[in-house]
Amino acid sequence: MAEITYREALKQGLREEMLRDERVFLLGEDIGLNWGGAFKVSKGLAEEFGEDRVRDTPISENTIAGAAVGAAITGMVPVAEIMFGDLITLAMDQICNQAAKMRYMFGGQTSVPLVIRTVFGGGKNLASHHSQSLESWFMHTPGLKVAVPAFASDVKGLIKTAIRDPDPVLFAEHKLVYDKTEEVPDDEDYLIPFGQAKVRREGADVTLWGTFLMLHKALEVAEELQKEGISVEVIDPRTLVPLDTKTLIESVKKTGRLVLVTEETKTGATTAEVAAIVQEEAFDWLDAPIKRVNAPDTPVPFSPPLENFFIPDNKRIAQAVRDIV
Amino acid sequence: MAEITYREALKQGLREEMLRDERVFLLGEDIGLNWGGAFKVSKGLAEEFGEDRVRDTPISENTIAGAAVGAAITGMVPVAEIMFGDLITLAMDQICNQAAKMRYMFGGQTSVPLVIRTVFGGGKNLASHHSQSLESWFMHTPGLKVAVPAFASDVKGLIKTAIRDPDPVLFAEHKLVYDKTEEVPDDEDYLIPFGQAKVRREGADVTLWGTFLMLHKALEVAEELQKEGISVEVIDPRTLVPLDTKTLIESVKKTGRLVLVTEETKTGATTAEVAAIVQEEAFDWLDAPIKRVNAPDTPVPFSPPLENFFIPDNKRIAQAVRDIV
Amino acid sequence: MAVDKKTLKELFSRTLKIRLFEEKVWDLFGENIVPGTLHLYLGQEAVAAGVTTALKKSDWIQSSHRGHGHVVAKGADMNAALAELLGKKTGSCKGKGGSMHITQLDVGVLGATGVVASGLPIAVGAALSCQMRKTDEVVACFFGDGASNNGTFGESLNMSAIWKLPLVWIVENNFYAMGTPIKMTCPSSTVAQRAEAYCIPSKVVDGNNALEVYEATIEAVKRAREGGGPTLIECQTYRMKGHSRFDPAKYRPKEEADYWLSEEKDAVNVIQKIAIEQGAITEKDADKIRAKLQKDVDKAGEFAKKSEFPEPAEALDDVFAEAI
Amino acid sequence: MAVDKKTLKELFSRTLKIRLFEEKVWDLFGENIVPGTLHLYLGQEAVAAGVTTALKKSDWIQSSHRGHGHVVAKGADMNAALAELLGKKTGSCKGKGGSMHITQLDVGVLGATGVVASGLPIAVGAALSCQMRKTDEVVACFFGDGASNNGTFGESLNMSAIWKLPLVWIVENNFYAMGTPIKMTCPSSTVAQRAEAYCIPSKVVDGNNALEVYEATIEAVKRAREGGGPTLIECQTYRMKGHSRFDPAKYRPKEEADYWLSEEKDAVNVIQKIAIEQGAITEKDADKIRAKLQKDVDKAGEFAKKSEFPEPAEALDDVFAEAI
Ligand SMILES: Cc1ncc(C[n+]2csc(CCOP(=O)(O)OP(=O)(O)O)c2C)c(N)n1
Ligand SMILES: Cc1ncc(C[n+]2csc(CCOP(=O)(O)OP(=O)(O)O)c2C)c(N)n1
Ligand SMILES: [Mg+2]
Ligand SMILES: [Mg+2]
Repeated sequence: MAEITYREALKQGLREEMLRDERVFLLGEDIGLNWGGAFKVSKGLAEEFGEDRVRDTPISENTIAGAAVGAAITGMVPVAEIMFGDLITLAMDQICNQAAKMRYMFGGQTSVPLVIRTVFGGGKNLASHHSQSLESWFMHTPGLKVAVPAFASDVKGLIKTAIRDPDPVLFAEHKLVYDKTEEVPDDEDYLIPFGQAKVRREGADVTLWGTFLMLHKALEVAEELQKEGISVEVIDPRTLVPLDTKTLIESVKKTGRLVLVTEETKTGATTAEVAAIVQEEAFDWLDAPIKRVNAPDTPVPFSPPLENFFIPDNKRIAQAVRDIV
Repeated sequence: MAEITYREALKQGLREEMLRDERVFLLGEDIGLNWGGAFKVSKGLAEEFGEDRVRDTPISENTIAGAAVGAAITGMVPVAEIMFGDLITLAMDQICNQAAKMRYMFGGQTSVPLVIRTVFGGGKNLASHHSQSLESWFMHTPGLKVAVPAFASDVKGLIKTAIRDPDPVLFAEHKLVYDKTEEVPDDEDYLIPFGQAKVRREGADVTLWGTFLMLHKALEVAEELQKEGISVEVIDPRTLVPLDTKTLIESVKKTGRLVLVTEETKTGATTAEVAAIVQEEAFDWLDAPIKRVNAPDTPVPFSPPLENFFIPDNKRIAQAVRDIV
Repeated sequence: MAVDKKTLKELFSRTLKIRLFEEKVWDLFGENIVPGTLHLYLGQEAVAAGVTTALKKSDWIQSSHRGHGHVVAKGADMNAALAELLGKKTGSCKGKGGSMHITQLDVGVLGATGVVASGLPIAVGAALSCQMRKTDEVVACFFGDGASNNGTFGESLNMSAIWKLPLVWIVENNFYAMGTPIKMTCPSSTVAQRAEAYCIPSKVVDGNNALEVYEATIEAVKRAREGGGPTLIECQTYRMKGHSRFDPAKYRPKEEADYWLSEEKDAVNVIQKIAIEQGAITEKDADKIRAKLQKDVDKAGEFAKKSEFPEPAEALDDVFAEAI
Repeated sequence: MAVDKKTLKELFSRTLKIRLFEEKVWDLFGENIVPGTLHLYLGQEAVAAGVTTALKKSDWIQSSHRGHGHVVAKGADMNAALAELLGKKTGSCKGKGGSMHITQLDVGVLGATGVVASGLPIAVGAALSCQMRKTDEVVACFFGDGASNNGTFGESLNMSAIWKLPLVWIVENNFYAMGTPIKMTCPSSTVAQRAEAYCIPSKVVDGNNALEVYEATIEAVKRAREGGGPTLIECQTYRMKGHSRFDPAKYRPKEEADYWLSEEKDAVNVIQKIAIEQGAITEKDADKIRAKLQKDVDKAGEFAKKSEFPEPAEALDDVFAEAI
C-alpha cells in the first residue's frame, strides 16, 4: 500500500485492467500522447499501450459514446472519456437511450460492458459550461450504474469493478479530488463492489451523507463539531446506482437525524432521492426533518466570490447539522 | 367557454399568441403543411400563418433548439417542438447549457424568450425510445421553467403564459391527455400564471399530488376511495418550475398524509424532490411517511402487458393511499 | 461485374422474403393485433436484400427504425421476428422491443433503434471493434435520407474515415422523412454528395434493383475488408405505404408516386425479371420459391399469433445482468 | 478588389488592438489575478479584425471559447471586457461569465460559449431572425477546426443552406484542437471541403492576413445581404501560445511552429506592412496608433484591477427575469 493521489489511483486501475484484459481500451478527446487527458488521468498510458488502445478522438461526444456502445456489444470493453461532465449533454442519446436501454429493449440478448468516465464539479473558476454536477440525471436513467468515488482507494477499486461489470457504468469523478491522497492497495484484484456504502467516520448524534468534495468537507465538519460535543457519522455511498440504502438507514436508525450534502444544484439533486427514501423507510426513527445542503438553483458562476458562495462550504454544512440536533 | 380537447386548446393558445405577436413562430420536424405535428397539435397553422412561421426543419434536434436560442436573443419568440421527449436527449446542450444559462452567464444582458414543446409518457406501446418521462432532468436545470399541463384549460393558459414569458420554458405535454376534453375559456388574455398549483379536488384525509395522466387517475382513485370513506385532496402543480409548494404544504398540514404519483421511473423522479421538500417543511404535520407511486426503474417496455405493468394504475395508487391512512 | 446464378437466385428470394414478411405484418396489422406503430419496409426490399447478400454471416448490420427488412434479410428467425412485433414472449426481444427495436444479435444485427441516426455511432464502434479484434468482419449501417441531417451523420462518417474502418454506409433515400420531402431539407441532389466532405467514396444506385445494390455493396465490402476504409452507398427507393401506421402519405405528388409504385419499378418484379433473363431461375422456380416462402411466413404468423404474451412482471427483468 | 486606405488603417488598428489587449491579458495572468482558464487569441488577431471590419455595427457575431479577440474586434468596451476576465462586478457579464463567456450583446456579440461548436446553432437562429425580421443584418459565426468535427457543424451548415440564411461561417483553422492536430481528425486537407456537402460556397484564406480575411468576408457578406445565403471562409492561422492557461504546446513540430511564429507571418506585421506599402499609414502613424491603443488597454487594465469583486450573494441574481 502506498499513499498516492486519486488521479494516480485511477490511472493504476485503468492500467491494471488494460494489462489484464486486452479487450479494454480507452477513447476520448486528447487522452493520448499529446495531452494525457485534460486532467492527466491517462498520461503515460498511450506511451505504454499504443495509440490504438488509448485512442484520441475528434470532438464528437455523441459518437464517442456511441462508438463505445458498438464496441461493447461486439466483444470489446471500452472506457470512453467525456472531457467535462457539462459536455455529456451532447452524448445523452447514446448514453441514456442506447447504452442504458440496450440489454432491456433487446430482451437480454446483449450485455453492454462499457464505462463512460467524466468529471463534475466546480471550484476552478471554469464557469457555467465546465463546472456542473449532473449525476442525478444518470441516477434517473434505468439501465445505468453510477459510481461517485471521492477517495483514492475507492476510485481504484471502483474503476476496476466498473470495467469488469457487464453493464454500462457512468463513472463520475470530481475536479477537486484528483489531488487528494490516500493509501491505496496494490493488489491486482482489489475490487470494490458496487452498492456498498462506506462509513467514513462513526458517530452517534447525526448522520452526514454526501459525495465527492462535500464528503471531504463533511469529514472536516465532523471534526469541528466533535469539539462542540456533536458526534457525526459520515457515510460515503461510493455508488449511486446501485444505492446502498441499508447502511444509511441503519445509521439513521441509530442517530435519528440526517443531513445530505452534495455540490449539485438543489432541486432534483441526488439528495432529493435519498431524502425521499429515508423519510419513507425510517419515518419512525427520524427525530428531525432531513436537511439538504446543496448549491443554489443557479448556473455555476465564474468569479471567485460568486463561485465560493455557490459551492457549499463547511459553515453551511455545520449549520445544517446544528439546525437539527 | 366550449368543451374542447387538450390538443385543440393547445393549438388555440399557440394560434392566439401568433395572432397577437408577429415575433412568435413555430419550428420543428413535420409540424407544417404535410403533417401538422406528430400529434397534430399544429395542424392547420401552417395553412393559416405560412410556412415561414410554421417552419418544418430537418431532423436536427440540437440545432432546432439552438436556432430557437439564437432567434430568441435577437428579437423573435420561437416555439420549438421536439417531436418526442426521448429525442430531447439530442438537444440537451442547447436547452440546458445555452438557453437555460444565457441570461445568467452573460450577467443579465439578455432574455431568452423561447418555448421548447415536447411530449412525454407511455401508453401507446411505442417502446423504450418513444415513451419516457424525463421532466425531472429539466426541473434540475437552473434557468429553465417547466410546465406540465394535464388538462385542456391549463394547457391553453400555460402555453400563452409560456410564450409571453421572457425566460426559456420547457413545455411538457403527455401523449395520453391530448384527447381529454374540458371547458376552456375563449378569452384572448386567458393566462395561467406559472407557480400556482390547482386543487383539483378537495379532501380531508390524504393529499394526492401528481402530474399528467396520473393526475387523471388520481381523480378517479379519489372517487373510488370516497366510497370507502377516505377523503382525498388532489393537487395539480401545473408547473414544476416554479413549484407551488405553498398550496401543497397547506394541504398536507390539513391532511397529514401525502401520496405522490407520476409516470416517471422512480429513482430521481420529480416526486423525490417534492417528498424531500415536504418532509422538511411539514415534518411535524406528517402522520405517515410520504408515499411515492412511480414506474419501476426500467426502460419502457413495448408489449401491452409489460407496459401496463410499467405504468402506475389506479390500483397501485389506491393501495398507496390505503397504506398510509 | 459478372454475378453468378446462385447469387441472383438468392437476391430474388431475399427480396421476395422481405416482401412476403411485410405483407404478413400488414395483414396482422389489419387484424388489429400489432401494438404500437409500424414502419414498414414495403417498397425498399431490394436494399436490404442486396446489401445483406453481399455480406458474410459473421458480418454485422446496424438497423434503423425501419428495421423489419434488415433483420429478415440478415437471417433472423421469422417466428421470433413476427412474435416480437406482436409483443409476444417468444419474440426475439421477449416482447420488450417491438417494431422499432426488432433485433437478433446472433445473426449479426447490432440493433434497431427508435432514434433516427442513432445507429451510426454504434456502427462506428462495431467496425472499430472488428478492426481492433483483427477480424475480417465488416459492418453495414442502414439509415434514411432524413437521418443524414442529424449531427451523428457527420461525426460518424468522419470517425469512420479517419480510422479507415471496415464500414459500409447505406443511405436508404426514399425521398421522405415522415412527410418532409428530402429536397426541403437537403440542398444537394444526392445524399451521397455529403460523403466527399470526409473523403469517403460514394455511389448512387437504384435501390429498387437488388442486383445494383448488391454489386455496389460487394465492391464496398471488398474495400472495407482490405483495410481501404468506408464507402457510402445511396440507394434510391420509395415507401409503398406511408411513413408509419396511420399515414396515408397524401403529401406525395401523384406522378412521383405513380412512377415509383409502378409494376416496372417494383423491387420484386425487377429482380425476378433479371434473374429469369439471366437464366438463374424460371417462372416456375419463382412460383416455387414464392410458395415456399409464403408457407414459412404463414407459419411464422401462426406461431406469433398463438404465442403467449409475457407475464406482466417480466417488465422488471433484463435491466442489468443481475438484478440490483 | 481595391480596398480604401481608411479600411486598411482600420484593419491594422483592429489587429493591433486585439494583440495589445491579449498581451495585457497575458500580463495580468502573469500577475496571477486572472481566475480560471484562458484561451488566448494571440496569433489569430487578423481573423477577427478582418471579419468584423467587413461587418456593420448592426451585424452580429457568434463567438467561441476563444472569444476575447472577437468581442474586442466587434467593439466591446475594453474596460468591461478586462474586468470580466478578472471576475469583477464591472465586467460585461458582472463577473458571472469570465473568459469563456466574454460577451457584450449591445455591440452585436451573440455570446461566447464554453461548449465547442455550440455557437453554430445559435448563429443559425440569429440569422433566421435577421431574415424573418426583414432586416439586412448578417451574422458571422466563428469556430475552430476542431469544432467542425462536432455534430452541430453539419446540422447548422445544412440549415443555413436550405433556408439561405444571411450567415458567414468563419472557420479559424489553427491546426489544433487542444493537443490534437487537425490532420488526425479530419481526412481532407481543408475544412472548407466540408461546405460543399451543403452546397455552400467556400474559400480558404491566410488567416494571418487581415486584408485577405476582410476581402473574403466582404464578398460573403454581400452575398448574405442580397439573399444569396451562407458562405464558409476557412482562415488558416496559428496560436502563439498553447491551447489554454498551462499548455506549453510541446506537441507542435518545431519547423511548423517556427514558420507560423516567424516575424513575417505575424498578423500585426503582415497588415502593418500592407497598410504602409499601400500608403494607408506611415511608420509614424503606426507608432501613434500603437501608443494610443496601448494607453486605452493600459487604462482598461487599471480599471479592471481596481474594480470591485461582486458581492457573494449576487450569485443568486440573473437566473430569471424576475426571481421565482
Ligand atoms: C432523432 C429523431 N428525430 C425524430 C424522430 C421521429 N421520426 C421517426 S422516423 C422519422 C423520419 C426519418 O426519416 P428517414 O431517416 O428518411 O427514414 P425513413 O423513415 O424515410 O425510412 C422521424 C422524423 C426520431 N425517431 N428520431
Ligand atoms: C463539446 C466540447 N468538447 C470538448 C471541449 C473541450 N475543449 C475545449 S477547447 C477544445 C479544442 C477546440 O478546438 P478548436 O475548435 O479547433 O478551437 P481552438 O481551441 O483551436 O480555437 C476542446 C476539445 C469543449 N469545451 N466542448
Ligand atoms: Mg426517408
Ligand atoms: Mg483549433
